[in-house]
Amino acid sequence: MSNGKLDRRDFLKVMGVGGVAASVAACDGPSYITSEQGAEQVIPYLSPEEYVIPGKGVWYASTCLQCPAGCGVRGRVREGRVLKLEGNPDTSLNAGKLCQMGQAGLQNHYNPDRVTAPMIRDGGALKEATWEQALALIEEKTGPNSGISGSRFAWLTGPTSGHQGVLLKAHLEAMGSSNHFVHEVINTKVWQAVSRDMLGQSMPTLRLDKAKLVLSFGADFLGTWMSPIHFSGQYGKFRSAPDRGMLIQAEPSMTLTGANADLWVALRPGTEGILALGIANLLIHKEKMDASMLPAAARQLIDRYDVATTSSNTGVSGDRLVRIARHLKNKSPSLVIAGASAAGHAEGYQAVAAAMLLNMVLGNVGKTILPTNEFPFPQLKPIEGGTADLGRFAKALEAGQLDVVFYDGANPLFAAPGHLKLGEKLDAVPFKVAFSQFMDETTARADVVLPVASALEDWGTHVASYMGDETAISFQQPLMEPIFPGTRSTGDLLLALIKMRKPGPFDEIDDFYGYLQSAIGTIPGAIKGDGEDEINTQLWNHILQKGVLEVPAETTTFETSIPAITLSDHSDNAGYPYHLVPTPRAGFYDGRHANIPWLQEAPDQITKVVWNSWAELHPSMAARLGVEEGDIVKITAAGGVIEAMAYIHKGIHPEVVAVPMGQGHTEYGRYAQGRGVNPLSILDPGNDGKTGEMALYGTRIKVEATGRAGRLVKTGATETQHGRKIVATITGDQLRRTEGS
Amino acid sequence: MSIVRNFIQDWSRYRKGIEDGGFHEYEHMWGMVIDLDKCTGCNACSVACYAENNLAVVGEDYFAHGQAMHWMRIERYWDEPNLGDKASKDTQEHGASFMPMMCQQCNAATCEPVCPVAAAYHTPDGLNAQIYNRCIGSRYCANNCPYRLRYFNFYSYYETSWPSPLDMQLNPDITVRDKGVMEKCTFCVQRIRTAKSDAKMDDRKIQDGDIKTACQQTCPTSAIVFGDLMDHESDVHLLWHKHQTKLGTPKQDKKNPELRGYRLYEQLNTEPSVTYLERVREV
Amino acid sequence: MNGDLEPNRVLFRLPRPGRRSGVRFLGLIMFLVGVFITAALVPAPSYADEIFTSPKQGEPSAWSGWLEKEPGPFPGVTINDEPFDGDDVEQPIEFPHNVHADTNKINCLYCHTYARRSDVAGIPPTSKCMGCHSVIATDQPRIQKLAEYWEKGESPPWKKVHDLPDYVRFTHERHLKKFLFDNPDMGVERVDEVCALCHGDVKKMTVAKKQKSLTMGFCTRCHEANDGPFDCQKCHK
Amino acid sequence: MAEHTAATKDIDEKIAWAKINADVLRSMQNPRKGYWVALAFCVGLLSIGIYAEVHQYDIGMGPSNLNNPHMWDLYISTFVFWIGMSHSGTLLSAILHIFHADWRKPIYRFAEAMTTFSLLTALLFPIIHLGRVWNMHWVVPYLSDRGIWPNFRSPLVWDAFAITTYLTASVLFLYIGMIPDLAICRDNVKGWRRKLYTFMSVGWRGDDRQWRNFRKTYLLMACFLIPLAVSVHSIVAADFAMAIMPGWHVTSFPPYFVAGALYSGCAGIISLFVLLRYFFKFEQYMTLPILDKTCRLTFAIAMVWTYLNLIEFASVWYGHDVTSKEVLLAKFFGPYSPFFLTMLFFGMILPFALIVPKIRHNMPLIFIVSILLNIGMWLERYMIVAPTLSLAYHPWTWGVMWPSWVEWGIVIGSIGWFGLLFLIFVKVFPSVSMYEVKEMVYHRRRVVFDDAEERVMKPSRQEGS
Repeated sequence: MSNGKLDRRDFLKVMGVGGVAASVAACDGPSYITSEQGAEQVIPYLSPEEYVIPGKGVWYASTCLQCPAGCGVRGRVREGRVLKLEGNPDTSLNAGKLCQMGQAGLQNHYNPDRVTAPMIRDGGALKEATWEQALALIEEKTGPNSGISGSRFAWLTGPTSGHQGVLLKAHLEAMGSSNHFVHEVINTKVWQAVSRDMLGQSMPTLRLDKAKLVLSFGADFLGTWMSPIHFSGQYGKFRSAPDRGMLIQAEPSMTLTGANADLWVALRPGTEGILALGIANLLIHKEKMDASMLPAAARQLIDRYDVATTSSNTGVSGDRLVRIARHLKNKSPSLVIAGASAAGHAEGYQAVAAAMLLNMVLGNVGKTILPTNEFPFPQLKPIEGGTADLGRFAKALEAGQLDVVFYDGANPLFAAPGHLKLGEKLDAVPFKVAFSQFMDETTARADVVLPVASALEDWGTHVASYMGDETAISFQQPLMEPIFPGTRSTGDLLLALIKMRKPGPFDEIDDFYGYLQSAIGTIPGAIKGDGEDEINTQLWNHILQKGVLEVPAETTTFETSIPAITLSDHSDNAGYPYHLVPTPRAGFYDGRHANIPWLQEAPDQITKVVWNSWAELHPSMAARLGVEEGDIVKITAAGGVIEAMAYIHKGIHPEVVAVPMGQGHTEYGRYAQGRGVNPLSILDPGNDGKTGEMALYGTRIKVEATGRAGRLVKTGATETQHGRKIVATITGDQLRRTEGS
Repeated sequence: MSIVRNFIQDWSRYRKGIEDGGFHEYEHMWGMVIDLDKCTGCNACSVACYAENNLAVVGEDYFAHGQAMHWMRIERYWDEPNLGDKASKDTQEHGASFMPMMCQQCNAATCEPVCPVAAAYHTPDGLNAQIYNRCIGSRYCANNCPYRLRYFNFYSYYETSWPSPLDMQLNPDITVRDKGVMEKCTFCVQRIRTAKSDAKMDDRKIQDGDIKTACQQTCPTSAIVFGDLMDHESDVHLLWHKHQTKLGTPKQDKKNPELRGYRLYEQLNTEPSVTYLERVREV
Repeated sequence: MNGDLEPNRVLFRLPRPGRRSGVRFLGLIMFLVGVFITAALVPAPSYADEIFTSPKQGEPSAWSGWLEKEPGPFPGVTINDEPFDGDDVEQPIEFPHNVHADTNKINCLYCHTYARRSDVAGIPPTSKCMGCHSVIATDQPRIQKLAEYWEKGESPPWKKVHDLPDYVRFTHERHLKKFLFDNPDMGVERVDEVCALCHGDVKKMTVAKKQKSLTMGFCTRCHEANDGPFDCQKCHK
Repeated sequence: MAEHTAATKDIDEKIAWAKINADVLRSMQNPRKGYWVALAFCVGLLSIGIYAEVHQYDIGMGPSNLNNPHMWDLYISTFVFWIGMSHSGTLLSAILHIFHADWRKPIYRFAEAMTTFSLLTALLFPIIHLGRVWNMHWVVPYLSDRGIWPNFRSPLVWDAFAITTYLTASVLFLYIGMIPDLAICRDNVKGWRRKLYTFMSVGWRGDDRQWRNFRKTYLLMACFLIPLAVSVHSIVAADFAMAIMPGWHVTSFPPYFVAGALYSGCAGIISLFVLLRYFFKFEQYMTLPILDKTCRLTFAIAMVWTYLNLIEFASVWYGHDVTSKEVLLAKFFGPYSPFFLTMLFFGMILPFALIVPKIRHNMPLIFIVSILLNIGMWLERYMIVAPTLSLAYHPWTWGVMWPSWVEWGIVIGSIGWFGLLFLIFVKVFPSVSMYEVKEMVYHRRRVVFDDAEERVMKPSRQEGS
């Protein structure tokens, strides 16, 4: 990297104050001995920077890459080290707030298990190599002389956006390939498809703060769904007096959002659509709401689901349905959303569409669901990930279509269900290159490992897939010098790969930083550059300062249409009578953060378990099995068996066993390896008929007690308050009396 | 004689303080309000606290022994005593009850008088200070804390918690505690100290919002409000005022008993500086 | 690892005995019994009552008799207080403070420029040294050594002489503000007198050497005399 | 001498003084094999404790299994137990001395030694339980460069004062009471012992002035020691009573602790009585009537303790404090109930065995009973410390903890330490007070003589008085 050229980076040079403090004698007599002379080193700057004062923290803006939501962060930098991350108050997406995963971005960056040097598979094992060797090998396999045809090359990445996305596409183009598989387990693809079909745009703006009631079908918008911190901010306003909103959550197993619901409805997995239609039925027939905008087919469909049918399918009592309908009628505007547990079934699309239909019946579209502005730069738009691509990828592998696979930001070997047999299929691919920070399951089986810089050491631009009110590009800038000199920026590597393959427009550009600077210069906007300079310095400085650039965007309108919805009734499966719910949790997310000690030690929000996996059971199920908390249960699906310790609570449907995603790594460093189980490994095959997304919540299982007990490590000795006034709760009526309008 | 004189002086000051709300002698009175209705129990504050305060990650075994170091812990209860017993219900009727618990910075703290070496003492800012290098580890303070919010370094956690390069993240504004030292939430005293120092350098007073605790800063729903209770314009003072919790009285003389403010275990007369606002549930 | 980062792995600790030194324990217990017995026989000091009431301004306190309040810019403290003979510290370059501060009358704050803006006074950046020494005294061996470092693009690894324990926070900026900038008797040109209160007479030294004990007693005596804060948490982090 | 071992036989008033000297001095000479075995056993126990403590010193408090609700456990309860043990000596030598109960005379010396050594043992525990032992001297007020002091409001600081004062006083008391005996020893031994006794007997010649001063000093010390003994355990009780925790914040704790202390001390005396009587063949001096009296005294104290215990239950039960009630119920029915009920049985029911003469006169049985009483008293202390910490105000942190090998090791080591000190004592110092036994015998003789005199020459006696 051409360090000398980039003055901007000099501030990152370290000013070392301190060293290792030696220990002090046991009895502190005359206290001269409590400090040493000449034991520590002080290494001054070579050249000073005006804005860097040793001993004072400086805040730099960047973007959080811990999950795809794309929140803005600021890092406190002192003596060349980033010490703390906070939300960037200049963004509208997260407005200065951050979740636990964002806070733990530091330990992603400073992780002791990072890959520090390139590795090449040599005789079955990965051995450290130099960058020259690694790049030479890649050139040999994918360069212009390798003779590889584009169709036999593929990228498997996580969701990406901005200029990295541009470079990725450029590389694919240089390779002559169109095989870009984007994998993301926790996604909103189905919601987007439904929105596109019913509203005319895939990411409508949701306004929880404007709603008086939110009915959520398994959308964990406070934890993992879409843009949790953005929605948490809205939730804070939603919960503010005088017009405090009400939250109803219907889902098979309690999520963080469910744990905050005023009314929590346990329902049989896969019946979310029926519940939505049943409520629509009640609204139309009992609450006499106007449904004239619905086409006849939709009316007929709704009419099918009277209280009895809905109740028998979903397992929700009729009283409760009536109550929900009455609340929906009384509290307007409301907002109905549907998340992972609704979408993760073979009829996931239909279920989400039914929820959207309910929005239309309630007249929420245009009130709490608003059109999103059109992002003006199509090339920078986010490349969304989903699980459908994993299926496509597996098919392509099975057909033997791929000779070379590059991975970046995806760990398919961990996240893929066992039935895909992805491991064996990938082993058959002759050449696999992993761009990776960590030795995860996929990286460990690659042929070449390229260690990349962490999110806090790299440049980049990001466009959030859910942007809310503000159309903006978020910027990522390094907060410190790379900790490990052996790592390189992904952008730099992509540029090198493109140049390696084919001469073209990127030949003039030295590195990703230069590319980014020149690319930003072309952005038209409110902030104009000096005009003469090649680089728009003023804009650039603004961006570095704020971390986010608002871009002008066109307003749009909805084009509503109602597709045909077909839902089948709930059916029993005698062999596998129960349902498996692989719950995503804010924390490990899909398992990518299991190597972060802070997050391993942070108790799960619902069960308060740390450092392990567990299986959530309903007390009735536990009684049936004869297990108590901590006993190990065996969960058998058609695709495999997992064993986990039981945690028993009533926030789960009696026919459901919930096992959190995230643990069960076989690689991935000292903190993650060999802990817990991975529920994704035993998923049943099955896809959403419309979008092809995997039916994550559609697995049928049977459960047995093993007779063994484990040690369920959790915080909290009790589940109840023992009559003490610890968390005092009052009713909404009382709130309206005291703080109401 | 000076013992008698001091005693009389202190006693009269104390009595007067009680009548005037208990804190007129202080420079600042840092206080907090946590709106339990907004708290989602997401744990962001807890991890932010780990990052800010050099909290050790103890690992599964020590955690199982109850030796964890979470200054900010989110408690989760399933029952809701005020709303009647839901035990008969088949599944959970409402969500869970989350309770962010950190040192309540009591103004009549039970931990302070029992410390043999005065490592736990009350600062002129109204904080319960814990001076780590003075602590001899008698653990009396933790025994006498009704909230159980003091954490003890049972091991030299730093030897295992931050394998290189994780140790580069350690905040130099706070000591990394060694074995045998009691520690607890400090209301991010290093931030208070820096902000006060900066304000004094500029010869100005501290403004509301100059200091944000790590938990407050990260709280996604803004459920935590922190500030100076003596600054009558501050958000935290306005909230205390609005919900009629007052320092210096064991029993709150609320005009309207339905107002949401309460302090945990008020009946013990510890006078915490943290007011919780009751959670609301539509039933 | 990046070489620049190496010395930066600060691990702050409290005083503790070395590991595996527990065999001394029995002796310690015996010592303690002695101490306890002695302590029980020795009456408590008469000013024990002053412990928890920090004295009002102007009111005599337990410490008043100990201090000779002297007229002048710094009541109660002088440069000659608390003599302490520090160790000789071997620096990469034997920097002559006397030549700079005494002979050439360079103001302390010219080089230690962060002192008035930050907690730490800082060592001047190497570029600042080279600012003068690219032309001045380039024939001297020490300067040539400096130039060598500069050529290599490195800074000399200076050794810290005045080190406080890691649980102590000392801020240079506030002390300079109090004793220098807010002190009508003082001007910036006399900053060396302020520095000397804690750092000794650096003007007379070549390589800096510890001349003051910098113990807690050293701090508290000055705080007492100058109405500095007595809140433990102000200085202990 | 067979006639003297008869069950009801009191001390033989005809015994020659030289024989008393000889018997006691014999007990200090030529340790037999059994002594060395016992010594090795105690050293073994002590080394377990030292090993555990060194381990804990190196690693931190973690290996002791202490955790967040249980910041204190065995260390503090054993501390209170040993402090309790120390009260026996004061009771026997000081209180009974003032009340002129002459039966104390043959047994008070070892009881005082027990006081001193159990204090020395107790003193270890507050130190061992500190997280940073190497800073323990900060609890003591001393002039330091920093100008800071301990927190005089803390009961732990009071503890430091109280225990050190009590230790000093009881060491002095033990030593002063021993001076005439040391002089006897000095006159009968050679070698290093002679040097030692010469030094320690501070020129005792047994002349009139010395005896007069000695008696005054001894009485003064006794008077001084009694309030100290009461205060030291009241202050230990304050460690708990000053806290706000349910089950600790009990007004009746100081008298309750003092009663418990006297109780366990007396039980300890019975145990040592039996041991010394058996091993040193002190049957002539430690006679059964003395044991009877000791047992009756123990029983009386046990009843006081029982009464205070019941008062505590009643005041919790009829009070309004829900948390205290929870703790009490948890003691009865919770995870601690086996310990608690055992403690109630040993502490309240078992002392009734002491009033049965058959049990009293069966040496092995009374020894077992006294050991069980002390186990009960140890459990009592444990039941004060642990359940409260398990169940305090905040349910989220409730939890029961079982001590680890480190804690047990140190507790066992403390027994070894006490035993070691005591074993050394009995071979270096006379464990039966020779001069006081002589005094006692003299007085008994006087009584016999006087009775005879009364019968024969009544007028002259009247004249004499």
